[in-house]
Amino acid sequence: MTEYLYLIPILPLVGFLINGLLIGRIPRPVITLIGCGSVALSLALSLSLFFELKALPADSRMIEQVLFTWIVSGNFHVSMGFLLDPLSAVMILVVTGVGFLIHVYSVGYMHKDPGYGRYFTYLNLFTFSMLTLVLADNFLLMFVGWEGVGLCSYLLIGFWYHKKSAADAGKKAFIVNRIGDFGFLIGMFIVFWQVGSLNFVDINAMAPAAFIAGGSLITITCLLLFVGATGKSAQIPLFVWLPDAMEGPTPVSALIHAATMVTAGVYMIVRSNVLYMMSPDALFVVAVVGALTAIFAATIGLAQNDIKRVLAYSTVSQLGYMFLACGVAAFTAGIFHLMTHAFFKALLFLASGSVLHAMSDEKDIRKMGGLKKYIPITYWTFLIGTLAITGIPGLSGFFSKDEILWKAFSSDYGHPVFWVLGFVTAGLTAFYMFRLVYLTFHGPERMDDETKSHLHESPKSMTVPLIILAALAIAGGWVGMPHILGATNYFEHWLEPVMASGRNAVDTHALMSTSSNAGMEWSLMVASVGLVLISIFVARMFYNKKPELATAWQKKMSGLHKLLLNKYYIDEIYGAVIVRPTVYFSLFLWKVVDVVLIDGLINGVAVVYNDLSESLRQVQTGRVRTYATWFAVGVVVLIAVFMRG
Amino acid sequence: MSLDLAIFVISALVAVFGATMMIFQRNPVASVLYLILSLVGQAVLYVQLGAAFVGAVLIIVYSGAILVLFLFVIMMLNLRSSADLGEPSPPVSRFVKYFVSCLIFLELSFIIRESLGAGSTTSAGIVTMADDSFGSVESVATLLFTRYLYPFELTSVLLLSAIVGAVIIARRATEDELPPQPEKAVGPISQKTNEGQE
Amino acid sequence: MIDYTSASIDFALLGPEIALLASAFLILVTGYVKSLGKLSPGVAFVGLVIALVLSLNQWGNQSSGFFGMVTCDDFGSAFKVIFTLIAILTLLMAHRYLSHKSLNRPEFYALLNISTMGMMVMANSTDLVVMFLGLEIMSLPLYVMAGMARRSPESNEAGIKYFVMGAFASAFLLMGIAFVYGASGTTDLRRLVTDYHYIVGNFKLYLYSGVAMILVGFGFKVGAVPFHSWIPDVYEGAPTPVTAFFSVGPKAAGFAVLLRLFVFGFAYIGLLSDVFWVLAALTMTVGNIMALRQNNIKRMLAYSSIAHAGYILIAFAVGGDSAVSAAMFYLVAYALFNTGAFAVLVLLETRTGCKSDFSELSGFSRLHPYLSSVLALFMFALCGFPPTVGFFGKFYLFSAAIQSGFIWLVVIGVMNSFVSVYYYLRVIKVSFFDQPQQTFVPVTYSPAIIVVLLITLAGTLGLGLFPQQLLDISQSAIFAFL
Amino acid sequence: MVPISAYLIVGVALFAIGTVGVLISRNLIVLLMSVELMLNSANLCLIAFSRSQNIMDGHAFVFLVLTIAAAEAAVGLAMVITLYRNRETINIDRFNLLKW
Repeated sequence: MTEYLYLIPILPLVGFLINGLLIGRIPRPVITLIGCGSVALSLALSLSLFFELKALPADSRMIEQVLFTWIVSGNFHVSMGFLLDPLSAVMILVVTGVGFLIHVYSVGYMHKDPGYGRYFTYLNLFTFSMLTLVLADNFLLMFVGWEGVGLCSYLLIGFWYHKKSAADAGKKAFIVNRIGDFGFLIGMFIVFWQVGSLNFVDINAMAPAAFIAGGSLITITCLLLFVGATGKSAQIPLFVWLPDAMEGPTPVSALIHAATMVTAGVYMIVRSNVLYMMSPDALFVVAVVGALTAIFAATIGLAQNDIKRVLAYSTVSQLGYMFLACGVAAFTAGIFHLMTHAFFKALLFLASGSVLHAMSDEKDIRKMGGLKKYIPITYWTFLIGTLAITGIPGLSGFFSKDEILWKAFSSDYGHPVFWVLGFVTAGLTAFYMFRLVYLTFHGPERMDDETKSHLHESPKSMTVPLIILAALAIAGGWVGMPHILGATNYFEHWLEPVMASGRNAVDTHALMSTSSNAGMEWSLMVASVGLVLISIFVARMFYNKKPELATAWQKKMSGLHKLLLNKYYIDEIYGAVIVRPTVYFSLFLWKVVDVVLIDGLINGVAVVYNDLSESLRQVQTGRVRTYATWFAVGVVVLIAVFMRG
Repeated sequence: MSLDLAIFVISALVAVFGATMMIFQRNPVASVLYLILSLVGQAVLYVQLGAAFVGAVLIIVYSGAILVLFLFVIMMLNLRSSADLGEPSPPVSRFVKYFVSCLIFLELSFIIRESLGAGSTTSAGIVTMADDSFGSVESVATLLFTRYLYPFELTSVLLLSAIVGAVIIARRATEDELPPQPEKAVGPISQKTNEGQE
Repeated sequence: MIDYTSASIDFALLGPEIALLASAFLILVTGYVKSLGKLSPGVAFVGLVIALVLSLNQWGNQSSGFFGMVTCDDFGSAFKVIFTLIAILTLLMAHRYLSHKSLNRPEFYALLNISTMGMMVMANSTDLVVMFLGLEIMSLPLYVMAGMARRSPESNEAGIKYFVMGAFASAFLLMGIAFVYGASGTTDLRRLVTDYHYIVGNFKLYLYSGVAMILVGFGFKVGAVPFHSWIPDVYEGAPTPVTAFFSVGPKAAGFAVLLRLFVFGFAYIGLLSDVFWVLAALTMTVGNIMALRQNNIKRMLAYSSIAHAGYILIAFAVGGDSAVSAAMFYLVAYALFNTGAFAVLVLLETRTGCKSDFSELSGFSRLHPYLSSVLALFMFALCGFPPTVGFFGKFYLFSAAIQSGFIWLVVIGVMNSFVSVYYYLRVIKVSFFDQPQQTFVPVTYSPAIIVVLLITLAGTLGLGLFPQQLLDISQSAIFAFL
Repeated sequence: MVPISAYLIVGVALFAIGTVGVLISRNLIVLLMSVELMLNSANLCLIAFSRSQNIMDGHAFVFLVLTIAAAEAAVGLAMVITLYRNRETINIDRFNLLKW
């Protein structure tokens, strides 16, 4: 079977070509068949290859398939080849698996859209690019996929181009990603310059000799690559495009802007873990940026009222976790969280899509409420997703998040401060997610009657993927249970061959020696679960119970229920002291830091360029004599330079 | 002051004077005449430098043919002095233009001064009397038809394209393109392309 | 070793030039006969094809003739092939456009061939005199072609601007050649290289200032800042197929000469690397920044051509074999996708009243999904997106520069290529995403332009996926040099 | 005995005057003549250099340059004629439709 590896990305490409070339000429069922079928075949192939890989002995689990030599010139050699190893195997399963479910979901979600064919064309192109990205055996091919997914993201954000906000959001995503790509490209050039190859296997083998571990060049290289990752994976300061990207269709948000594409940065860093292991400084920067992004985005998420924006900030925050994991050299934990996050975040987005479907595209959660009884399947799946993301023990999110927190605390590269940041983020996450649940599904029904009369559960093509994803969100984490629970961490063993080379590169001894402190691990785990539960409780107080308390208080003004009143005062005080400031702080971060500072900075760059362009244009007066004068000035300068030389 | 020097000074002054007057005339006819004057001065310098033949060609071809062409065009278009020359550029921009040109002159003359006396063969850069064949018709012709044969042939191509180009640009409009009607232009390819040669 | 000063009058060396000249003559003679006038494009095409075949035939032939005035080598032959291909593509797209605008005169085709011949003369010479003559033979027809639409004030203006600036630049070039001649007593590049100890020892300043002015003269042709200002105006005003020709043909010829002069010839002048460093950085930055705020696609592409010239100039700063072959690769790549983009513009402009403003593209994709996708692809190639050949061109160029340690130049280059994405993408945005202001008049295809589109499309994508062949060729063209 | 450099200085001076002419003259015909003057000054330098090197190649080159100048003049004047027909002016500053 392994000789068919190349078919995994090629199949969606074929789907893209057929749908793209015959756009507008084939009926919808055929589009659906081609669009979903190609991804389904990829998924089947990925699964069989995965099992084949699993059957191999652990240290020979690497299949490299070189299709043809792309460029050879002198010592410069790049092949068009795919690399299947434990890491890319996980990635292709996530991409094709979640991708397939979202394709199916889209059939129901987009069924009324006039751009149905175009949508599936883009989606298949995206799947192709993403698979190329993760299967590439060298940086150059990876960059091809990297640019491809960026392009598809741009096309799909602006899918409803008649909306100005959608077109603007697409543009913003594009510009921000350019900044990231800039870093990636330069970093790639430096790697090539020093190592003489772009092939991952070669780099892993030769980088320790080519770079001085801990030297400034390797740090610069890693940081440049990290700039690329921050752009694609929406980290500080390049995260501003992701919340705006929610202008695209919801399945797109689920697939591209939550489950797969935005994790490409994490994947890239894990892929080049050898390089990062050689630069502790770069790792530290990655960890700091990751931790800060996690808490920063979670804080902003507290005060958002658009259901998709809450989920978007939550995505940014969760990606921060993954980078935190990478930064403390717990690459396995990062990939593990990447996988579980793909399940539950895709689930959450698709469920929110189902909500929007029911709510006639109303996104404001203040105008929802009480949806539980109208769309029960959506509610239950959404709840499962929420429980998973908050890290309720037993669900997938718990295992991955817990591992990251523990590594942040205990790893050689970790620090208790990282743990505290992650810990607080976990609490904030639980709070805003349950706020979302309560405001959307519980409490009074705040929508208008028109919308209310249209409330309905989504069709089967949408609910079935939801149910499957819910199952994955529950069980997906069981492959990576921590040692202290007495289980075997299959996931860690699976990825071990990929990480071994990185550790060998720096010759560290005791990265895995963390299990020695089981008591500490237990207590940290209990603490974080406790915080999550408290946060959920607080959210319940404020977004579910409080309104009832308030009405009760209004009815019984007479003073008989002073106790109740007093309790209410306690709530009030609690709110005034803790919740209100937090919300205001959140609004401050969002309105000032995000929108004004970072956004403004990026827009400012654009404005500066535009103004520069405008003023430079004035030089071009249209008069030949002016041109001749510039010309003569150039001559004078040039002769002067040559005279000196 | 030797005779050589006197001739040099006078003809150099004539050349520079003619050139300067040429660019400041408002009447193009006067400009042409001043340029001819300058060329005559230059031709004398050519002869002094031993390029008698090329100097003669300069007068005959350049003044005799090319500048007459200029005159011819000026007359044909009936350009009076300063018909529509608008307002002069602002002083600052004029200053910049003079300044830049001066810089070019200063740079190049500095280079010439610095290189004075360098080299070996005809050292000190002094014009010495060369053998008689230097600059004669015969030796120029020998060069042109041996080493410079290929470039010489190439000039014929250049002249050909100049003729074709001048004709295609300056010819009067043919009947099919006279009225600038865009609608008409959409028609089939068939065109009377060959009419209307003046 | 070649016998540098071979006196042999070997016309086989001039095969392609003679073929082009003969076809031009034939056009000029038959063009005035009414019934034969229509054949002119065909005659020109046949001439070009013969020239292409003969140029290909010259591959591997390394010899010199005409008293050392003609040097046949693989470097020159490779460029000759590039020129003929560009001319063929131009010819194919010109016919339709010229007919539409009532400009379809036989002389155009004759001038096109003569101009191409001038480029060949430039590429195949190691003598400054011949290079200068080749430049003039190339340029005079170009001036005329730019101003050919005599009814259009813009075209007139483009012609005169190009002419004035071109003649001005020629004067500097000539002065430069005079100074180099004064330093060395020769105009033969090979002798300039072999005698350089003597020349630099005695007449260093003459040589250097001469080289500076020669750089000005050819820098003008390739549009290096600050000698670029004619480009936008001329490109915008000239008839579109002519602009397509301008943006690649003379540029390639200018680069051929510049490569010969400054990478092979005067490479011993250590200063050159720094000068080209600044020129490259300046050229790409100015070109890109000024392109940002254009409203006319032709004008935008004009500034973009300045920017691309800047990328190629990186190779001059870097020097060395890999940089030069990267520059040649880039030139071919650029010729392909730039010509393709202009072919789409030609199609658009053969609708009445279209001037290639950005706003005219709105609604394009809805009426012509394929054609607009093709245009989008060319824009991606111009941005340097993988997997188009534009990406490889840049990648190859930048990696050659990095390997020689020119990191900052590459940083500037990469930054610039990301800025450029903004304005290229605008074409895509307008044609795909914008609401049409008025109804989009449909485009009518012509077979010749479809051929052009197919060739450029195949090249842009095919060479992007399989660049090896072209890379090998561009490398052997360098290794075979003298 | 006049040193060669004196001739060269004259040549360079004429070149600079030609440059001034291109930069400041608004009359297109004078502008063209200024370009011609520049070419001619380069010719003077070529002749002078020929003398100093005692090699006659420069003479042949000047010969070719004269042809080039003639060709350029022909095309340039043809353009002047067309421009004058269409715009009825030869003021170079009026031709600024294309800008920015």
